[in-house]
Amino acid sequence: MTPLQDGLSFEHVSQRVERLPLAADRRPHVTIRGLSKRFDNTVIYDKFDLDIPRGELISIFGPNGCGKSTLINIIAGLIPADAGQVLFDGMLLKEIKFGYVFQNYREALFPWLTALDNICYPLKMMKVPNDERRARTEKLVARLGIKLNLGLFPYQMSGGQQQLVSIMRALVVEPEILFLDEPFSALDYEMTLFMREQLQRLFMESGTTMVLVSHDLEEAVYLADRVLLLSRYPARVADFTPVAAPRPRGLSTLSEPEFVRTKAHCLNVFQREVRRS
Amino acid sequence: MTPLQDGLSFEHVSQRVERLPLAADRRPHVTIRGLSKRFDNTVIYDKFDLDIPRGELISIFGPNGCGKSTLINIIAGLIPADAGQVLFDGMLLKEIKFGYVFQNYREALFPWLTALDNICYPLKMMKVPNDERRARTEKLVARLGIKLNLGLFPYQMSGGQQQLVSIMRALVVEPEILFLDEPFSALDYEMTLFMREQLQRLFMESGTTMVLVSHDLEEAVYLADRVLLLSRYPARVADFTPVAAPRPRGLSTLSEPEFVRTKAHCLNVFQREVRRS
Amino acid sequence: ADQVKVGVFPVSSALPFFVAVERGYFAEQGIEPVPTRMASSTLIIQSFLSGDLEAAPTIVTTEAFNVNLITKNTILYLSINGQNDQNRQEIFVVRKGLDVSSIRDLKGKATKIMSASGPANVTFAKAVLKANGLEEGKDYTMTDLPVNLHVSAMTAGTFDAGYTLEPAGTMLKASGGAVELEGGVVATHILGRKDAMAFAAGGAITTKFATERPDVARRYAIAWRKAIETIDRDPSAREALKVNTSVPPDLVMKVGVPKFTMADQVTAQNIADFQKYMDFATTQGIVRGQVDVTKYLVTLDK
Amino acid sequence: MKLRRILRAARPFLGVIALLGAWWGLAASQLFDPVLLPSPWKALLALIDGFANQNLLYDFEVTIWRTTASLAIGCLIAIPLGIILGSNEDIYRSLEFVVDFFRSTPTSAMFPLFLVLFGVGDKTKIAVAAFGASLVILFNVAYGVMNSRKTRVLAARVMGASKVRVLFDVYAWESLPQIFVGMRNGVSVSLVIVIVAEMFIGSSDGLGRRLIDSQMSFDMPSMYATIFAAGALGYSLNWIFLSIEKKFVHWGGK
Amino acid sequence: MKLRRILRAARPFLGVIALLGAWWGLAASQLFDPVLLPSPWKALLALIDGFANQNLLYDFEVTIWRTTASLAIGCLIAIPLGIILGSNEDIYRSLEFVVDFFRSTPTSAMFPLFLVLFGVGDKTKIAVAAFGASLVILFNVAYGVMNSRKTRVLAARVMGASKVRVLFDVYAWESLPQIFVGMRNGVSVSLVIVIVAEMFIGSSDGLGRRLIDSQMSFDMPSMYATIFAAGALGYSLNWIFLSIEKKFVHWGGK
Ligand SMILES: Nc1ncnc2c1ncn2[C@@H]1O[C@H](COP(=O)(O)OP(=O)(O)OP(=O)(O)O)[C@@H](O)[C@H]1O
Ligand SMILES: Nc1ncnc2c1ncn2[C@@H]1O[C@H](COP(=O)(O)OP(=O)(O)OP(=O)(O)O)[C@@H](O)[C@H]1O
Ligand SMILES: [Mg+2]
Ligand SMILES: [Mg+2]
Repeated sequence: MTPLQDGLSFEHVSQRVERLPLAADRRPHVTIRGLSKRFDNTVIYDKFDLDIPRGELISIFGPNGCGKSTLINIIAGLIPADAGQVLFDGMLLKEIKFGYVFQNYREALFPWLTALDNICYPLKMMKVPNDERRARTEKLVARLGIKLNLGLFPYQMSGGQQQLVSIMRALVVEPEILFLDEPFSALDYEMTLFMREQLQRLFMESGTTMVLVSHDLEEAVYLADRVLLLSRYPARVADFTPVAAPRPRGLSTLSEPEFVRTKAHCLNVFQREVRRS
Repeated sequence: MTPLQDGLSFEHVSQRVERLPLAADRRPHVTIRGLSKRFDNTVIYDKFDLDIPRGELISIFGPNGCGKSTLINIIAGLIPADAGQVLFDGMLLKEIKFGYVFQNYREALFPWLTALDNICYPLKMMKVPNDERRARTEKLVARLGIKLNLGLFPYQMSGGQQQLVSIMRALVVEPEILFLDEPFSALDYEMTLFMREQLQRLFMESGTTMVLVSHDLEEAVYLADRVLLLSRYPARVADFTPVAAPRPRGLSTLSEPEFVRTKAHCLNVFQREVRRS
Repeated sequence: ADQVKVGVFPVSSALPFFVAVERGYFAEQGIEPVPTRMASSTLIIQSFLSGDLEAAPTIVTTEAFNVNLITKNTILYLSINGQNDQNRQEIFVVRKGLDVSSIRDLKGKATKIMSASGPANVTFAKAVLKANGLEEGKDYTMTDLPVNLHVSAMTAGTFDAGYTLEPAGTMLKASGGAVELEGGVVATHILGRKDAMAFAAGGAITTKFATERPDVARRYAIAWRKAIETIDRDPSAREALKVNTSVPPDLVMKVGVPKFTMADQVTAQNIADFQKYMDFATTQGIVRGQVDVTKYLVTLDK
Repeated sequence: MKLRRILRAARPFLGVIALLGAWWGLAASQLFDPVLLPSPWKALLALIDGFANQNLLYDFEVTIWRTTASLAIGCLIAIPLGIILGSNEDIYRSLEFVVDFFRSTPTSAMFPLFLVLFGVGDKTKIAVAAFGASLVILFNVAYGVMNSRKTRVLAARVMGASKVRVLFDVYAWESLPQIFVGMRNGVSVSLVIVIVAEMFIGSSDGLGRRLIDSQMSFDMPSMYATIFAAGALGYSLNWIFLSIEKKFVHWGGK
Repeated sequence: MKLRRILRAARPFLGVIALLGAWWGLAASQLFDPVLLPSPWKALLALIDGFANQNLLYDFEVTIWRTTASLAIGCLIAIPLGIILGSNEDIYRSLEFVVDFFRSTPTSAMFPLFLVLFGVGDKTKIAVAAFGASLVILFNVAYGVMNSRKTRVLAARVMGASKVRVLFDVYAWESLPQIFVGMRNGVSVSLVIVIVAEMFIGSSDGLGRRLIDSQMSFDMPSMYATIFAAGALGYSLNWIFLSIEKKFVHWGGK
């Protein structure tokens, strides 16, 4: 009944742990150690370790039901782990500003608020004054150049429009860590491409640590500094491939041999993992 | 409060109307004439006409919020139109077996039934005896070769798994008209490709009339006999392009010049339409 | 045996019924009473009208006459219960420590007064106070309260004085929750004589019962008479109150019981008192019409 | 189209007509002594007479005032408490006994206690009705909160809402339909208790007083007239809440 | 961990303890005459004595029987009717007046009518309690149905479910949490009405009879003992429904 509460019993301790060797010389922003999680009799994670480097964009790619959403929910402290620790480089869980686009964006919007108020809501939580809230939201809308009637309530919007609102709500706070759980799944062709670019721009400008779950391999690789490939549950890190292509990436990146090779490698690993079980 | 009831006031009349000239010499399965629909002050459809030919797979491609979901909801009699007629080639609306994968698949599943019972439900509505229900469901599962614990309740499943269950529920009845509203949006890479093939196979075997909404242009063109391109609302038919490629289509189809040309054409029309407003 | 459906409001004025049952007078007459406990005589009258009940040990006269004015199935009294200072039912009590010796003294000292509930009780309480020079609104405010709450309310000191009914009055005295001021106040102050009798209730049957099953009704009346005679003769008859009512066992001998009088034994004075009582009720609007009290007094067993 | 709209507007009256029709039918069937069940016309006459000659309007006002006061107190206490209770299972389980206990105890049995606590007069009646109303409201609000959708709570948490903010920003809204159920239950309960209190713990005014008086003097037309007035009052109060709800809870079921 | 589990299991008793503590505190404070508010121990003694010597158990059983019977009747009538009402706005609006009307009318005012209809004896008490319970259940069920999620209804319709099937296959399930709210309300209401009827219509057994007798004879410990017994009975009945609900409505809030 109160998962939140129980969630707090799980240790999000504010202490440093030894770092795994990382390609880039950055301190990990999120460190996961010995994470175990089961639902009923299904073991989703068993002594799972992971480092998410600060200021990088990690794509998570894995089969349905392997535990991607579960993982970011645990990191964000929304569901309790059975064992293990999630550490935030000296910060407490509750000190961190998260942005989160839920896979299940429809249910995560507040139907009693208009789209605009939904977007403003996280700012309100940060005690930003009302005027500034509006101003920042309008700035974001203007920057994204999205034509959307923000006076509508979520249930008056199409699926894609709701997802857009959900993305905007996550971006407006300029979070420290941004989780995007299949954020573009309901967007139309143009909008998907456009939002990809926007996300990349935002990432480059702000250096926010981002975790993106996507089932679109091209998208996952295109946006990522590293692609985390997960196996079927119990989830293991099948591979954690760096993507070398320089930013800003563009249409041409997609056809660079290095990029194509990385994509092929990921697909290989993924297919091997999926077919194994 | 009772949209269903009101829905019935809208005329789903069982009479023939003059056919528009169609490329293939088939009688239209669904005929839409003079459809108008507005929400508050937003006109979504204004005197909209469309023929959906029998036994064809129509892909609908259009920007977010243009009215794709609204259109199939109106055809299926789920929401009332303000004006206009939807005709089913001499059949009454309620005589028709629909299959429908809702865009919002999470909410459309029954959380009080297990995945298996959810899939069996439409069979129950057709008064199929219990044994046969199980048998048919198991046959479907076997044919799709999906590894899924069907004893779980929907809320115990990941997004993709729920969507799979939703697709299976629509397929199990062998419907006359199958609506698929972004049916693969939450499926993983492999599963998407796999389900595309399954859908194509099913289409070829059964000749069911299908209406697919997809934001993946390649997918939309690959599966379609015709691609319906819609403009922003008020939605107009921007184009209704036939896709000539013979079936079964496969990986090689994707690189055939004719296919590539059709795709490029669709993209052109789409972008022109999107950018216009 | 013939069954008779009796509605029992379990208070001390229902004593003849309990006596007749316990001493076997009904059985002697071949009558098997089927008692239904009811919480007020109002509801018993309801059931008279709907035909579910045929007789009752105690029915409030003002209520009965109201109904008699509008129905054919009238309520007939086999006996009526006289109340006065000797045969107490209604009593004025005062809060402990209130220095008064008569109702007249309440003026200026008792502002919050309670009364037993129901239009009749409230009207009589007010009339008694008025007869003693107290005016409502100016000298006191009146609250009516079900009798079952009287002991609590007086003990808690919520009221300065109260017009209460037995057994609450005796219990208040016994528990020290209040001090008795004066009993039989209706006779004394409304009818004007200390030895007058206020006939506020009586043992009743319905006309339907009397006409449709005259023989059963006759034998019922015989047993009834025998019970009343026993009560007159034998004080221990009161023991019957112990299990049948909520009167605490140790108070059974102290509690006020009205004077039960069979219809053929009422005196001319009784009739005059009764008529005066009822006329007063009519002028106060409690009874909605003029009634001749003798019309509803019946003797079936002679 | 126009006919339909008229029919729509007429729906609430169908209920009134059905009720009066059933009443009239029962009365006309002569199954019951007409003294006990007078025809609706007689009651209507009594009602009109009550308004014209007997201060029924005043009694009406008094009862409305008491009901409103106790409902207001009940809401003020029960809504915040219900949200807190519903959002914290430990507190809920701990207090469940007390809530269910008092919900299942007849108010009339509690009169002596309330008399002791609040004395006689308006205060007791309002207190006892507020008590009864707050119990049902509390119960409903807590239930609504417990059954609210968890995704929205999680979303608020991840956006940095504190536990207290989540109470007001999510739980309160999520449970709003149920809060209205509670308030509509509460308004009926407090009306009922006020009338019962007026009937049984003395009062010189109010519909309950009128009810018991007419009951005891066998003025059945007047009794039914008063019951009808009380019921119509209850319907009106419910209707007010329903209208507010319709304006407020636009997202219900979506 | 173990301590936590013990604490968890102990939570319902915290409520009992708090209640008894408050009572004891009030009694010990001497604010009220100890005769009016006896200490819990005296009431406990009276309770034990009641069970041992005075057939309290029998009265208990009688009241439980009446409550259960009336609840069962109430559920049988109100749940199907509520689903139908909730799913059809026209019917709902038409009958709303009747439902709200009777919900807002004190049952004690209806006693005369029920006496006329059902005669004296158990039948009246059960009927009047069933009536009261079915009104709250009806109200809650209809509300639950009206606020159920429309997508699921649409899904069922498109799969070919007839209107009647949708009632049972979707609306009934969707409103199940609210049906349980209704039943828990209903069980308390029917218990209350049974006791009130035993008190005010009169009865030769049952907790209500015991209550009015102890009030009449000013046996306060016994009165509070009976109230406590009634409240505990109400809690237990509620608890049974809660347990059933927990088993049944596993998807609540998801
Ligand atoms: N409440 C629950 N009870 C039982 N099993 C659960 C529950 N929630 C999730 N699971 C299981 O946990 C696994 C991981 O779920 P999760 O939602 O993390 O998958 P995912 O990787 O996000 O998949 P998708 O790509 O489909 O979104 C699934 O196999 C699911 O069946
Ligand atoms: N209840 C409503 N009230 C007001 N407007 C609505 C309502 N429902 C839908 N709309 C509007 O209707 C338009 C069409 O919605 P629809 O869901 O059909 O879009 P869609 O083409 O399916 O979009 P998507 O690709 O995002 O799913 C949207 O612009 C939306 O804002
Ligand atoms: Mg997921
Ligand atoms: Mg859509």
